[in-house]
Amino acid sequence: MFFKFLFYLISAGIIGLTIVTAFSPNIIRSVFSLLGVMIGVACLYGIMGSQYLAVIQIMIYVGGIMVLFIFAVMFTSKIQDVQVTNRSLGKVQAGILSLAVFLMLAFVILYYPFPQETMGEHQSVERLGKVISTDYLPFLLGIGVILLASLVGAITIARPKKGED
Amino acid sequence: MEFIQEHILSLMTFLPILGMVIVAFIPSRFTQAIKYVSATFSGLVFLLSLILYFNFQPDNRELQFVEHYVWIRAFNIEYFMGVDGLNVSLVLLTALISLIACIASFGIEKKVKGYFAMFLLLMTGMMGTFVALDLFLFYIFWEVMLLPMYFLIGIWGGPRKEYAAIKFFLYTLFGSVLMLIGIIALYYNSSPTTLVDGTQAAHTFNIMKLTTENDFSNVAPLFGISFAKLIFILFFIGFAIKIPMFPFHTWLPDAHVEAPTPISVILAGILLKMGIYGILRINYQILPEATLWAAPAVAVFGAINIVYAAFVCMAQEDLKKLIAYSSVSHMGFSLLAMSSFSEPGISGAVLQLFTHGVISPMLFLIAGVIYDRAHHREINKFGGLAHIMPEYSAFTGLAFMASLGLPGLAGFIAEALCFIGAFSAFKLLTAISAISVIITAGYYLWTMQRVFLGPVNPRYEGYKDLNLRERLTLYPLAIIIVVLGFYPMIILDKINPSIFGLINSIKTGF
Amino acid sequence: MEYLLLLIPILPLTGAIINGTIGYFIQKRYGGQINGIIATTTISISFIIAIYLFFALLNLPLEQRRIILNLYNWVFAGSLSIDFELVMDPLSAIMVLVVSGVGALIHLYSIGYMHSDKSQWRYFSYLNLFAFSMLILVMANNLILMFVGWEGVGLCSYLLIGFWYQDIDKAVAGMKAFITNRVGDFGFLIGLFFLISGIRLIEGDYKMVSLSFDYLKEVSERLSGVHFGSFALLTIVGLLFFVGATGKSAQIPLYVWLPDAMAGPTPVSALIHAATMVTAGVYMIARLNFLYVHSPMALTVVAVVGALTALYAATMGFAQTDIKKVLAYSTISQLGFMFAAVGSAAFSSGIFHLMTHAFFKACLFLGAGSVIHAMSGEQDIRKMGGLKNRIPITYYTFLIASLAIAGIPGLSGFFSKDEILYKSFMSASGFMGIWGYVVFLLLLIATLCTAFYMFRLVFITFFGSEVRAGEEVAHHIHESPQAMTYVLIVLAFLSIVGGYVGLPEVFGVHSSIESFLEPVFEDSCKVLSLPSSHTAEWIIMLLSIFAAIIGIYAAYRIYYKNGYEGARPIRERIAPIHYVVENKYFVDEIYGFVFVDSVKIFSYLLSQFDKYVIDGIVNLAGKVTVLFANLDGLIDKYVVDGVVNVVAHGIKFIGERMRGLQTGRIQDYVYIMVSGGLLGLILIRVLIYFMK
Amino acid sequence: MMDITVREMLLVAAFLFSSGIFIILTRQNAIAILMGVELLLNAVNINFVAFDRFLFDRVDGNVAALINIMLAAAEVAVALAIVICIFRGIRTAETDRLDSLRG
Repeated sequence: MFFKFLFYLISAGIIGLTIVTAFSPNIIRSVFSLLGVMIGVACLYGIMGSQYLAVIQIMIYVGGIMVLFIFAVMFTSKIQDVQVTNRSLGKVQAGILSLAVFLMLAFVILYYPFPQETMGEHQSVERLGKVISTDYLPFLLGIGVILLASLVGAITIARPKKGED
Repeated sequence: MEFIQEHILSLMTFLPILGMVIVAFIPSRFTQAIKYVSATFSGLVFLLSLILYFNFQPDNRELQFVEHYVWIRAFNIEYFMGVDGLNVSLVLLTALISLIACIASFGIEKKVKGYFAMFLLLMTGMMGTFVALDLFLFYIFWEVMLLPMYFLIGIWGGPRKEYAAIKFFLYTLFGSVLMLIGIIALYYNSSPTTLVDGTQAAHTFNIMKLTTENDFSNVAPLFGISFAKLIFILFFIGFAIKIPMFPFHTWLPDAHVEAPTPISVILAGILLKMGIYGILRINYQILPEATLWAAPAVAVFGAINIVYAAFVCMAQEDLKKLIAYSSVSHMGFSLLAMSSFSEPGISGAVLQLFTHGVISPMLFLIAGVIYDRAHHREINKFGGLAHIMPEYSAFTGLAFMASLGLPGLAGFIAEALCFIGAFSAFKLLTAISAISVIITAGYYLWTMQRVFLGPVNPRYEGYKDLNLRERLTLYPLAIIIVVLGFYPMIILDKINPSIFGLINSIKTGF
Repeated sequence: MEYLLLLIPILPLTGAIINGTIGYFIQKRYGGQINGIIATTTISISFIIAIYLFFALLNLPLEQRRIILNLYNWVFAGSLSIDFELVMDPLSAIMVLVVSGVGALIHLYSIGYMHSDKSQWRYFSYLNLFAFSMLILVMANNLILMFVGWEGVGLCSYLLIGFWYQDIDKAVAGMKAFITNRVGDFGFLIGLFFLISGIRLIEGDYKMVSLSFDYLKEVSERLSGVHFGSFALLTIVGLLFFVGATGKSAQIPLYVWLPDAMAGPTPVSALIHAATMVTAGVYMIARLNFLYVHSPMALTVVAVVGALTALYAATMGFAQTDIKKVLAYSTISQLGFMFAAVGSAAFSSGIFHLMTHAFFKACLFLGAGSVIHAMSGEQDIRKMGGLKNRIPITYYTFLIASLAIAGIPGLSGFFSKDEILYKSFMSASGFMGIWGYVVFLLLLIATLCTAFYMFRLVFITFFGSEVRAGEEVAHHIHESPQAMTYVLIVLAFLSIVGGYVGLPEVFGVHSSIESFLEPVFEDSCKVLSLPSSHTAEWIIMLLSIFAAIIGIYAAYRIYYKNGYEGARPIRERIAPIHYVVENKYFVDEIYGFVFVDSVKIFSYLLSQFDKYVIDGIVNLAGKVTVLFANLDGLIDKYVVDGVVNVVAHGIKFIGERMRGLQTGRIQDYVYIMVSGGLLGLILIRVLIYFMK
Repeated sequence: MMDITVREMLLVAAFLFSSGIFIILTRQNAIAILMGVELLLNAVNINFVAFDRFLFDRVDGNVAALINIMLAAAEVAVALAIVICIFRGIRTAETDRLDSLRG
């Protein structure tokens, strides 16, 4: 029951923060509420027993990606006119469309005949580790390479250029 | 050293690729570094080719320096390289002309990095084409060569470069497609054999296996034409475009006129040789009976090439176009001679590949020298250059004389052997072709007179004579031309035994 | 000792290389004299070596008089194996002596003649290169190597005729010489191919074949039985080789280049276009005597063409006014004599005349050069006259040489020419039949003409009271420097004594040159032996002396007093003929039209054909593909109109509307993507629903 | 803990997903749009983990989520670099100004 309560609490937080992210005219505020959303999602992982993922979520999203976002915002906006840098347009039709998406998804979720819930044993880090280092090893390595390449690429793109190539 | 000995062909083929990678990593503003790295790699390849050439045992008719591994097992494709008398001289020629062209390329100023990267890739393609003995490998190198050539003409070329590049590309691609069909048809009609590691294979791309273990004269006819003849025609058109043979020759003048000088050098010195080499290697070896069937027609085309192109030369106004057509004419000698199946003929044809491969690059370099200074090549607008640039004129004279077959210079022996060989089989055709002896002298001397002799044209006064780069490219070629004229056995020694074997296999091998 | 053989051609080559590479700097630093001295030294040493070898040869027994140097295997392909092989036998020994001896003299003369030229280094380099090629030509022991020299001298001739290339006419003359020679070479090459395929026929495919002269001599007997169609192989080969010879030695029909070749410096005319290179054809036929004797028909053609040329060229000498052109036609005429000799199977007589001709014609040309030098470059004989006392050494040497060429007894030309007349007359009762008499008559008339035009030249140039050129020129007339006059004296001396090596048999002595050459021609003479008759020889000798005297006397009557103007009455009487002869029978114009222009027009047409038809087809193929695609579109549009049309318009309409969708705004794309996905999902759901 | 159902979890994810779409559709700032993309990715990750946890006794979904997170990191890095690059060029990160591809 505690978990259920906790889940509802977190979900409410996530939903609230998401709404703030979506509607806040201040981009800094948007970024920070997104940060909250990410932490909330990490908590959801924890509730679901994937502690490892929860930690990763915190480390990469909260520690890495969101910081990047904040930096990017700082780079691209003068801090005085932060307010106007996050205009949003066409809220009505966008709202209709995303609502339709949500309803569609909700319809599927609610009416799809899921199989009997088999609450498995604890999702141990050990099990995850074994799978990663055996069956999914190539994927992991591939991801590593992609990550490296994209970081190098990002640096190359963002670096100021002197003269012509 | 042992490693080099054992893998010399792979090294020669793939060293330029390594060079290309290194060039790719040099920042493009260090143009000098790029040039020197490319020259170093060309030089290395040339050195290896010298080692290869002088370690080649002419008495041994077997393939030498063989590298043979299974490459793609699913399709029985092998990585099979080797040299025999047919291609050993061409490998040397390729390395030599590449080095010369590389030095000549030092004058390139536009997009140096891209140019040299393409150039080195082209080298790999050319070298691979000459040493590959697996049809599939051969085809891959053939196509690898095509792409850099397209860019080299299309980016660094003259005013109508796009037209010339596309014409070259489409023409050659058309030929390659026919060739690909031929290759696949041969593959599916080849008999079961074993790969080099001993595993069984239902079909093979191995040229040697196709030669010795297969007889395509019994394969069921296609569309009412004998299978072997049909395949012969497919391959022949593919190669004829490369030679180029009348009436498929019109890409050559355009490509030459628009290409930058070093690329013309490569084009005339090496690429044209691939057509003849391909015919000798594939058509002659794999399809001997169809070859005998087609020989008279090939000879007729050869004679047309010789005489027709010689006459067309006479009317050219553009120096490079003239040299391009003279290449067409001279490749006709090989074509005519090799259809005679006589030993002097085929030896002469292969020797002609080498000598023309030395002379025509020299001619193109010469055209490049004057183009660099005057920025045009209109023969009629020059005059009296001999007074302004004596050294240059001397080299031009030497190259012209070599090209018109003056005895004592490289061209003569090859042409004489071609004619002697051809005459034994086609008397009238050879006699007609020999008219080119007169016409060739006519157009070269007429050009000489219009460009170099006569009163000095004041417009060209003050032109500098050859500079160091031009000397570096022209001197070695001139020396080779003279040495070959008096001692052609350097080449003939290496090719003769294989030619003997080839003719024997055609006359008795089916 | 064999290796001395190699030195003979190599030395001039070294000189050529030195002068060709660093000669420019030598001339700039030390003056052009040094270039000349280098060149002269090299060829002189060759000459000394040649003399040494000549005596070495004399010391050998008659049958072994051959020194052979086999350097290396030059070409080897299939069963064809050609060596780089030099030979010194009596025939080449004479040729080598003439070439290097006269060559050395003319090199020496050139030092004086060219002393003010700016590019002497080039001149001497070419001259040495010529000597090298000529020596290779005469010393080669096989046909292919001989062809190397053959073409090499052609190249040098081209270079030297066009030596003053800034004058476009001279450059064109060089080109004309080379291309005319190439026409001959075309015949020569075809002959060579016929010869090789003939050898293949008798030897089979696998016997090693070299084209050395010994080998050819060996197989010539068997070759005489080979026929292609209705022609004997050796007749075909002989005639085709003769085509080559007419090119090189300026015979009908390929003589046209030689008069133009006088554009070169005068020593070059003397060396190349009189003494040595042009005799290569005669040498070639003499060298291949063993092939020719098996084909009387080919020999007859050679003799008749030679005799015709001798007369024809002599008549053209009547009307020339350029001193060098007169001598050029004289050369052609004398070469005709030589061909008539070898054609009558009198090979040693041909070689004998070749040698004496080399002496007196070189002397004449160099004398002419001295005259031109004295006249400050003037070559027109109408402007000369009275030079006798102004340049006495030149005059006397010129006179001696003229007497020699006219055939005055006691001088070299008399003996050699008389020998030819006699042999051709005798051949009529040998293998030639009636053609022998024709040849003899033509030659006799030519002898008369020779005497006439030579003395016409002498009288116009040297006699008379005053020089007809301007004051300036007349004032400048002076005898040439010593380097030149000494050479003239030596050559004049040789013109006198040169004939005594070949005294006719009727004098009771044995001709030494004939016996020296015997090892070479012996076997051939056995095949075609000529009868001999001492009475006939006496009569012919008298006839030829008579002809010479008539010629000289006629020239004296017409030209002695008034020079060129003396001939005016005759000229006016035969004006049309004179007009034709003066213009060289319009042969140049006819050739120019028939061969040169037609080739140019033909090649222009072919190139247009190439450009528009062949390339046009290619481009057309490309265009047709595009056109076909368009046509396809049109057919679609109009044939399947109606509904399809509506659809097409609908698509066009939609396309235009859809174009607006590409707004460049990310959001619009996302809108479309999301709603599209949504619609798709709903559609699938509905479909599934219905399918259930 | 047993009383949380998979549907509830998925509904939260669905909400995150549609909010992400909403953000992408409405925001003009490129950085904000990227934030929307992050939301989409997170929603998907929740789904993966939830399926693993509630329906199948496996960890493959976890792995997928892990890989997703890493990819997101790479993607954000490159995307933000592009944004900064564009910003340097035309002094804005507003996407409605970036319409040079308009047809």
